[in-house]
Amino acid sequence: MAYDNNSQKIVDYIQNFARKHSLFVLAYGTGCGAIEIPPTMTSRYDAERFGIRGAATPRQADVLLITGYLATKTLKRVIRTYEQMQDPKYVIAFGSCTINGGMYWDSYNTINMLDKYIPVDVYINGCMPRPEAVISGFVKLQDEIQAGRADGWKKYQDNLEEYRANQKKIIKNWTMPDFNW
Amino acid sequence: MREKSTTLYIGPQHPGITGNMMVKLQVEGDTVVKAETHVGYLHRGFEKLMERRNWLQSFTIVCRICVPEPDPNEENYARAVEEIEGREVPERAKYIRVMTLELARIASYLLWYGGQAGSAGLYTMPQWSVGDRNYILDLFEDLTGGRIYHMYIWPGGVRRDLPKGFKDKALKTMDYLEKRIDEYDKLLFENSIFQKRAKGVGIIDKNKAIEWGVVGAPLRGCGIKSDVRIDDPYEVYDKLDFEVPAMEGGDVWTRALIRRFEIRQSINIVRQTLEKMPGGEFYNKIPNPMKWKIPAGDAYVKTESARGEFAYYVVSDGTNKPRRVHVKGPAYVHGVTLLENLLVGENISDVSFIMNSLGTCPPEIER
Amino acid sequence: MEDIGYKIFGAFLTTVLAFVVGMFYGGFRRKIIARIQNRVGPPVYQNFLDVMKLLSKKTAVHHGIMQQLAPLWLITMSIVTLMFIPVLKDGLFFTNLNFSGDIIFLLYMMVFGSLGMALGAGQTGNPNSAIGVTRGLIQMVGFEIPWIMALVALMVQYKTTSVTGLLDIQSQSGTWMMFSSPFAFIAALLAMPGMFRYSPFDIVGAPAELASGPVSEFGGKYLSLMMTSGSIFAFVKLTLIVDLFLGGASNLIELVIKTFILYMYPVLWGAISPRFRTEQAVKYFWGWPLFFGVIALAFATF
Amino acid sequence: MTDTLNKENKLLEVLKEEFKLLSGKVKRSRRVEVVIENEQIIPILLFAKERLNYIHFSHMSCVDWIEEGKFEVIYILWSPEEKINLLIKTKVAREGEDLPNIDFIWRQANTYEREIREMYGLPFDGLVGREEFILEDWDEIPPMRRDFITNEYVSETYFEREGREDAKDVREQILGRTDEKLPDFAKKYSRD
Repeated sequence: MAYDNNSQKIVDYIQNFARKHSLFVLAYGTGCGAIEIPPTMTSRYDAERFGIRGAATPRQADVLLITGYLATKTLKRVIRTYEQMQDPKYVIAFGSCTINGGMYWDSYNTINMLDKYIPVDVYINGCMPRPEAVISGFVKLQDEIQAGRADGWKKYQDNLEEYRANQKKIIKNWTMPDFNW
Repeated sequence: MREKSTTLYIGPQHPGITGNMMVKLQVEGDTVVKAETHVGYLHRGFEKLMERRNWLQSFTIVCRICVPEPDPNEENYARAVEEIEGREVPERAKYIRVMTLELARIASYLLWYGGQAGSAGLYTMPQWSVGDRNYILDLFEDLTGGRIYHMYIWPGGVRRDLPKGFKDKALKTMDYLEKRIDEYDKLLFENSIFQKRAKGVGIIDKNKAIEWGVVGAPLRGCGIKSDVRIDDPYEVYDKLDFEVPAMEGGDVWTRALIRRFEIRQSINIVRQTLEKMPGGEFYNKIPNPMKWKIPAGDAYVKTESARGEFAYYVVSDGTNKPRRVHVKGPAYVHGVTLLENLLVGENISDVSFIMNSLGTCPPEIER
Repeated sequence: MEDIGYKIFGAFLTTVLAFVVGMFYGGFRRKIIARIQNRVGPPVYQNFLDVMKLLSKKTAVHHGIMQQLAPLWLITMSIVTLMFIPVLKDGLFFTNLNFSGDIIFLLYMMVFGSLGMALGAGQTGNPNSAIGVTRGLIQMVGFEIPWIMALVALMVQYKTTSVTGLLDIQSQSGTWMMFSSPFAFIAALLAMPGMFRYSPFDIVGAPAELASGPVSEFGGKYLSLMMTSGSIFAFVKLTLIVDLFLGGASNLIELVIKTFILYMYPVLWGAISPRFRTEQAVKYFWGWPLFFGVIALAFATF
Repeated sequence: MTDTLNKENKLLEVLKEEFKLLSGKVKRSRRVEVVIENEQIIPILLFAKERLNYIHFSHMSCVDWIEEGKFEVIYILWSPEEKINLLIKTKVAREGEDLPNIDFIWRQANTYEREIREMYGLPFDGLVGREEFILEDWDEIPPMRRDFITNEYVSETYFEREGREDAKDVREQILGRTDEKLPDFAKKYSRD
């Protein structure tokens, strides 16, 4: 069986092409950004043109869209959800508050930097980002996937200890099952 | 033989939930026997943050409390501050405020159309109504510069005047929407399956409704005429001509009918404000916000938002920062005690349906 | 020997045809619904990309043997059912393995796939799946009764239990079954949306109620198999109804036209209706569809 | 103006006759405020509900007056007939005292009380309900108390992205301006 670089490249290309054009977004409105998701999905902006559609459960989803700030209580659920998703999975963080805390930088209950807790592939800034910005974020993610650079899920596997340490710093009562592939 | 009951979690990650909250259900067969609301997934500690920010900085925060309809928050906060300080608001600003509030109400109802129909599985309706909601957001963008968060109604008036040509554009949008709402009626209200789903589901007891703390459209759907716009008129609502509906029934269907009626009333009010709006100043200038001190005192103000009464309790201790800003959204009661009561005895299919008809919006509960 | 070669090649061709046509129908469905909803919608080939992507996903969920077998079971049953349906009236490749008792056999096979799915979904331990399965079985009881009545009426009326036999009768008499036994056709037509599980009968995987019901725990390759099997099965159902009531098809173009028109009926109904509750759905099926089923049966017997 | 406040004054009179009010005033039309000892909370709430028909419990809030060492708790009732909001205020010591539970009068008070118990650490006598309402695994002092400094907690707990500290400079800059008026944003950026 020839398993040289070229055939692998072709397989990768086809895989990435399919992955790029079919992004199932998990229906999880984690923050106030969830209000711009319906306009993005519906008639005026119609994200389904790009193959973006909603998925009801984490098992079926490819993209975890973190819509806005994460309260620590939600962070626990988000981590759990992220770990339930099947590889390859991508994270799009939405809004200024995921980047540096935004408006809520001094709030005792919201995290400030999302990429310390789960790997983030694309950030969309703004409060709120407009639907155009969201779509442009998705297009950026598609480009990254095609180029093979959207590998947050690999990063998570490789640096699991580091992420876990950060997560456990906030989530005091850690009762979740361990992450196993 | 007693059926074994199962625990079913709806949320926080669930397509049927409104926002980010969780309802823990005890289910026997298809029937809910016990419901428990779990909130706190969206807690940002706004009220704590406002203790650290001065009066004007707090104003940029309040609108983020409720996403579908931020304007009642801004208006409430601004009015509370004005009431404590005794600041006058120009007449034109009041009209602009009312117009903004009503536009926000329309936008919120359009979102509700989508949510209510979507939770019943009619996916064409959200596509239409949320798509048309963009036209209202366009108006907001012209007016304030922001689609979702406007930060427009501030203490002393509004932030900027109407842009050129706004009136024509707004009137045109209203005409368009009125036409579209007739089409929504054909799709949603004349649909026999929707009627079958909605009638007799999630009934609120009329005699208990006020005591339970029900407000807004759900209360009017019990046949009790109650609206902050008439009961405790604010801004210029007493000079405008509009009707507040009340229908007997108390189920999802009546609440839907109430909203269907009210969205037309709101369109009407927007037209009236645009017609009657006087000229003149649109804001009463505030001093340097870093040094702007409000005399000690407190105020309790409320606004009728699309989901019900939105109340603010603001306390000042005479410094340049608020002592306490307590926000009570309608969902604080609707989403916790009322929902827990209503869901008992209902079918699992109707959980999300009832939540949408009550307009449960978790950010109001935990802020 | 040559005959068997043709048969095997034909079976392969039929499967590919069913897959491609079913997938494209799914794509057209999404496109048409998108147009109704005032938007552009995904490209027609979107479903192929979805399946490809799902195949390329890693799968790391293990709930047990039955859960892993369920999608395979489902797709096997779809293809087996397909094998017993004459896709074309008298083509070389597409008549497949039908024999004299095959309507009864088909009735059994069409339920069998969902049964495997039910076992698999039950093993995932997700309460949503369990509730979804229960609902699915209840709904099946609902639509199967008028549907079986319609078919039994046909069998009684024409004294044959084979699809090819019914096809022959239709081509000999020159009229389609939908005209010669209208009540059976109406009953079958009213029961048909239940089989497709589009709105208003999407109570099994209702997103706002049960996340996605039985398939909640199935992702990646499992889901892709399910999607594939779903599109093959859609083709199966459409072809069967075309064969039984619309006089079958003598070439592929005729087949595609007939099945597509038939397919539009549940799709368009779905685009404008909300979802029934479980008991309302059963009530619906045991109302007019059952009534017409009974009339058809009476009409056939006397 | 006095004519329009008739209802409000009458309500105040009635309350003054029945109860020993610490103070009471009509704030504006439709707002009446009374201050009362915390032993009399249940009697006055029951009186207002049963006798005066203030059947709608609109709000319950708490303010931390750390300088006095007291919490002020406000109960706000609404009468659908009179259309008056009655604000009943009481003070309770920050430590060692508790307030009576009133969720047998209004079920929804339970939610407010649970929140106040969680956010202020103010216990209610006889309150039944899950301990955790909004927060999860919180082991600091209750966050809404004024001696809880949120930004210190944040800088200990969460990460801060570089560049965030700029905001502070701008603030001091504005504060340093004397006699300077606020830039006239409203006119500067209006489009006509």
